[in-house]
Amino acid sequence: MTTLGVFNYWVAVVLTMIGLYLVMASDNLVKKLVGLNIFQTAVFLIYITIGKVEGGTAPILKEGFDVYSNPLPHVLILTAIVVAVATTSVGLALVTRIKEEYGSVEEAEMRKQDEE
Amino acid sequence: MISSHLPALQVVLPLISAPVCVLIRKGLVAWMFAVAVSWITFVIALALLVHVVANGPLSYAMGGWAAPYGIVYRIDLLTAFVLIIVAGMGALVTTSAFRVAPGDMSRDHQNFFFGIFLLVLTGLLGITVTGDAFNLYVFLEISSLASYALVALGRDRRALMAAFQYLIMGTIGATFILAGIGLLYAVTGTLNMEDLAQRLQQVDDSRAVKAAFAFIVVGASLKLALFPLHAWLPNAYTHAPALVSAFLAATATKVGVYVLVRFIYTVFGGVFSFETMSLGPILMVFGLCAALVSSLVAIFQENVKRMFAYSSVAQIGYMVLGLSFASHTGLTAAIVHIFNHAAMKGALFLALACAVYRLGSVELSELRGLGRRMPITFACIVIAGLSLIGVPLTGGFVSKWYLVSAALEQDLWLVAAAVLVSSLFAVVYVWRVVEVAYFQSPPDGKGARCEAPASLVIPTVALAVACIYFGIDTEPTVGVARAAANELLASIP
Amino acid sequence: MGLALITPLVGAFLIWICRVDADLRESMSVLAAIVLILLVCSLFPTVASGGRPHLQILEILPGLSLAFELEPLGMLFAAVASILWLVTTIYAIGYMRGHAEKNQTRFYICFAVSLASTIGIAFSGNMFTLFVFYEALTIATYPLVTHAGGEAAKRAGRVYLGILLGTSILFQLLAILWTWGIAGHLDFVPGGILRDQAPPMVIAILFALYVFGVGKAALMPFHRWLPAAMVAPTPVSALLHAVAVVKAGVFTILKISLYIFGIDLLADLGVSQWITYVAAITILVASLVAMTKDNLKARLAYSTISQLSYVVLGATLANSFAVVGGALHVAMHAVAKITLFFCAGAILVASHKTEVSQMQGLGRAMPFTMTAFLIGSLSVIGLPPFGGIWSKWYLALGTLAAGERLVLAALVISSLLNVAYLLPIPIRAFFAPPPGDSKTTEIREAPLACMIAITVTAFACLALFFYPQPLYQLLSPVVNLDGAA
Amino acid sequence: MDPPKGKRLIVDFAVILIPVLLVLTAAALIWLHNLVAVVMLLGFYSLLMAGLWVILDAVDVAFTEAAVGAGITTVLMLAAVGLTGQGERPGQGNVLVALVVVAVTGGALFYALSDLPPFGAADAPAHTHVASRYLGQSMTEAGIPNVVTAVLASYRGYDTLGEVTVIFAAGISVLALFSRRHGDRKN
Amino acid sequence: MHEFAVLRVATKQLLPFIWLFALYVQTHGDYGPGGGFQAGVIFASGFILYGLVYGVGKARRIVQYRVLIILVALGALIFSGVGVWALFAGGNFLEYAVFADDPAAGNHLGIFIIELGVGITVAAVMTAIFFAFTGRSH
Repeated sequence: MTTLGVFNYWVAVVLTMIGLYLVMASDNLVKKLVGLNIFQTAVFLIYITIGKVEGGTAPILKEGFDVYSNPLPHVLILTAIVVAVATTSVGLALVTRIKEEYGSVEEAEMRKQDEE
Repeated sequence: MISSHLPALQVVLPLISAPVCVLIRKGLVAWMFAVAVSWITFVIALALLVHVVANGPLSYAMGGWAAPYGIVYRIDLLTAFVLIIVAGMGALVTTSAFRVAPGDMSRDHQNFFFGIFLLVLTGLLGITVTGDAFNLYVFLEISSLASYALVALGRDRRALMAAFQYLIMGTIGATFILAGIGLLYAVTGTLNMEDLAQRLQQVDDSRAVKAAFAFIVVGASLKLALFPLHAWLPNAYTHAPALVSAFLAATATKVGVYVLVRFIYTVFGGVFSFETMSLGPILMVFGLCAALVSSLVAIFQENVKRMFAYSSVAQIGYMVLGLSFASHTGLTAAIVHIFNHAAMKGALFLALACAVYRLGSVELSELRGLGRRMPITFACIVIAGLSLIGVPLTGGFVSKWYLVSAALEQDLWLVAAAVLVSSLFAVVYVWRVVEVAYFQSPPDGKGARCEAPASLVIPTVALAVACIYFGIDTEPTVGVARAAANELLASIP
Repeated sequence: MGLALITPLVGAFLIWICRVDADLRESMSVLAAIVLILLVCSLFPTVASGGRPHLQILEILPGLSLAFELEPLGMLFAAVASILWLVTTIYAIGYMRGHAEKNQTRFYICFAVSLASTIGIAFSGNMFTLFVFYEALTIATYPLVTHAGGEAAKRAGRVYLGILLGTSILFQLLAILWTWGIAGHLDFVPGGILRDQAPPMVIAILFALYVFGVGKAALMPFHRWLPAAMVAPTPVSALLHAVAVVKAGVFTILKISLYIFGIDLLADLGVSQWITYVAAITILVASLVAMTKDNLKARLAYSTISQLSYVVLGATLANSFAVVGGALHVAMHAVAKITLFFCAGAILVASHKTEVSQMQGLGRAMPFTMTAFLIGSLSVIGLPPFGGIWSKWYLALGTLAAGERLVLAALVISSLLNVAYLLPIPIRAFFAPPPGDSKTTEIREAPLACMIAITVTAFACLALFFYPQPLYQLLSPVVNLDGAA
Repeated sequence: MDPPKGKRLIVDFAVILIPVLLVLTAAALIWLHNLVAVVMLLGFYSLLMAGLWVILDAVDVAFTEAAVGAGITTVLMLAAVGLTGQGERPGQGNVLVALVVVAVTGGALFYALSDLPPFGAADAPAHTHVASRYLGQSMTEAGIPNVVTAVLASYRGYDTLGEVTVIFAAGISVLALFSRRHGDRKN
Repeated sequence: MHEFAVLRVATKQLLPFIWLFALYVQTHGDYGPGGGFQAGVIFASGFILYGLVYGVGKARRIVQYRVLIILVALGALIFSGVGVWALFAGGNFLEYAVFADDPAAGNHLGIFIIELGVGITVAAVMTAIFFAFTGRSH
């Protein structure tokens, strides 16, 4: 499992980079939000990986188990996921309104329109 | 019984009121309710300040779980000081929202507006008052999410784009902070700020801590719109409804600065921040750039809201510059400026709200003859503008005085000169507005006197008066700021 | 003393109250001026006998308070300003009515507020208070400068505000902060507060910052605002830009030299020497520029720039004679220059002429005005029997005491240049034949109110020649001159 | 209590496979320009992530991620894409700046993560300080065996109140944004 | 969607189970994975499914806009109401321990109620947002 640990962190780093890249390099607003989602989940992955204890199980107390993974990061990330979906839905609502006003969801296109 | 629960009520009151407000169907009732709530919130903030000044820092364990196991509210002088600013601005702005400017925002769903507004207030108060790093993130998101919506309510369709941009940048910033907090948790096992501070001392040469520091500082800088991460701010403030700009300009970025201060001094400690990470020069460079470049950019704006938005970026540069000196004077300057800038920007944007109410737009050309048409509004703009420039006997002078003193203390007199140069830029842009409003004759047929309704004008005047009052009687602001700076610096072992 | 500060403000308020009735409004203005003179004069005996009335209003930050303390220089300045305010008010009534200016209420209010600021400068007991009123004066005079409201006025207003606020914020405020950092307070103390507190290099930089920071002294290269401000109505040019504003500038420099640095310190370190040369150059260059100006007010403005540097010289030469000369020049030049401006205004009102070249033969139509102009010119040049001679005399002594022969030469040359650009005006007015057009014959003297004012100041020029003693005695304790004279 | 061998093999296999798939899925998004496909892929990504979290013992989180990430988010995104159009115009953004920012952020994160306490170490500070009390005492203090719920609702119940407030904020924000019909505002 | 009769029938059969499952997750969060948030999402997905299959217009008629808004606010109020109740019961904000003599029992009660609040708000918000989006196109 140790390889998984290091591996997980690498994955988180790569996902962070991909997510951030999508946010910044995409011109399409929906895709920006997709990137934002990936960026956020990558950070969540870090938390969850931190919370893992070797040989532990899910932190639901049961007879016969005495090693549990850390519940705190799970709690935090539960909250963070909710925050993420809230952000996404507001973002999508904005995108929809933007489409209605501009007729487009491409950033360059809108900038062009506003400059006219 | 109530008095011992004030720290919780400070945040919980607006938090509970937001859903209630949404349930109220009549806009007028919703307004009255929001006004009552925000003023009670302000009174609570005052009571907290009085308490903290008299008895020292205050803690409150949420759910009765003591730190570090539960979430703890902790109020020291700086907290109480920022609470006053946020709650005070909240009270003034809700009051002035009696009739939301026609055309500025849709009139139906006023209850939603007030609900969302109270949520921003809740979030900002929660960020300020909490002593728990993750709880800070949660309330940061409450305030941010609600602010995105408020910005998007602006009349112009560009408000939507501005809000979206704000959402993207704000979320990236918050996620950076989240990542930083995660790293801190990994090496310390705690989320409580004081506990973090203690435990970090044993691991502060760890690379994870250094990276966490970088993430949190960058994240906070995004939130407080530190140059060059400020791109979202001018758009958001320009296109948001004027009242919203007033509230956000006066509070949101200030709370961002507060978060930065909290982390730099309380969590990481001044020694780590300024010696190990040599944060000082970095902040100084960016703060100076912000002050100079944004002031310069502000000069060339034709939309007055955008002009003052850029000026906000510049003023935030001052605060960050104050922090960068890592000295008592510098910190005092930053804290005092948090207050004074809130007063002057609040007054300016509220005055613009008055103008929008009557004129529908705040393009510079629309403000022609404002001096005659809306003399009170215009007087407020002049007073707040003078404070922005830093003319003596205004609040802005006091903060600038401390800022330049802090620079001179360390023989950085080029920095001092740069600060003064940027105030010269402020002279130029403020005077552009004054000139147009004062000398050019009003557009045809619009010469009559037409002040905005009293509910809008009175808060504006109150803030303008505050700009002057706290420039003359500096004891309330400077006294608290100095004591708060003492407290923060004392936490350095 | 507090009353003296408040009087003009109360006056401004009363003017606002009486804004509907022009007569009442203007009599309020006159009344305020008279009360102010009485108040200022009532302080005179105290100060002359060595008293130093003190008044602290509030402390903004530690070592940073609004406080007033009256000493001889301030007394002199306040007296000159308040007396000339009365005269100017009378003059303004005639001028503004004769010229049918609009927004007269605003004009009188700003005028009164400017005066309040000027008195504040004169009375200020520390550098901070002085700075506050210095800025207040700039801002209060801005609406006066841009009174006409046209494009040219706006541009002029921009230059005015830009240079005055710019220099004061950038240099003066920096210097003040620095001084505060070094000395811990900003009080005006005879002998200065900086001795042994900082290395000479710092003192030198500070002094330069102060001198250039006081943009109102119009030391080159920060003189551009003064000609620009000439777009203002003539009473404004007369009182503010020959007396209140510019004299506030040089007064500030005198105060700083005497009470922040102390002339002994300046003399010992020699830090002010190069500024002496800047001042000398300003004197000469401004005089030369004045010769090229055809617009009468512009010519007078450059003349003012030149004359202001006399006072700066007085401060930077850093010896007793020079300081007394400089201080005297504040009064002497004020009276003479205001006479000239009054005449320029009278000419404008009566004949609508602004250019020197148009004024040939005007002496026949307006003999009285032109005679007064001649008197003013002679006083500025420094010829007996007019007051101007005394200040120049002491300044000359000062240059000798400091061993600056080059500067002495500059003074002499400048006086010759004065002759060259001022005297031709009355001479041509009297002796050149009027241009052929018939209009000239219709020109009469300006309104009575104007004439009264002109007469008073012209006589003052004369009186100051015969009775400079009270001024001299008032000033001598400042520099312990009793022995030397 | 070691799990049976067969299950372990599957877990070991999944442990390698899921992260690889995650990266591949995410990377594919960069080059995919049909937004419907992008959204579907994002849903798949969320499912994968949920799987990974099950492996990491975060069952509650995995459950939520599956319901929210793969479920609600996908539905909302599809609805939005339905309203805004499927096509994306590729390659218009500011790629260079993005690459620099991405590289710096990734570098910083890598720099930090490679210095964290060893993965899964039971004596890491993250597990020994606050968390140990939750695991040890929640049964007596909060009376429920699911420690995640205990912490979520009680020890850090205030965070959850914040979370509900966030959802509430999102809800009324969306409704407020949509309160206006198309074309209500002018330029 | 009228052609897909199978889908419609299946959905109708499925819905009770979805909501039942939601209830299970809601109440069972103390013992296994799940809780108010997950339950709320599942509950909302029932409506979403209904809306997708039968058309949003019909779904909206079943759940009125106004009712949704009341529910959105209600959930949040239940949660914070529990906190305030704790204040009146003599504890700190959200201190469930004061609800019963035994702190664990008090906590159990408090957690149950607040999870209910979470569930209500989440379900209502998710449904409302879905309706908002789908109500947009036509």
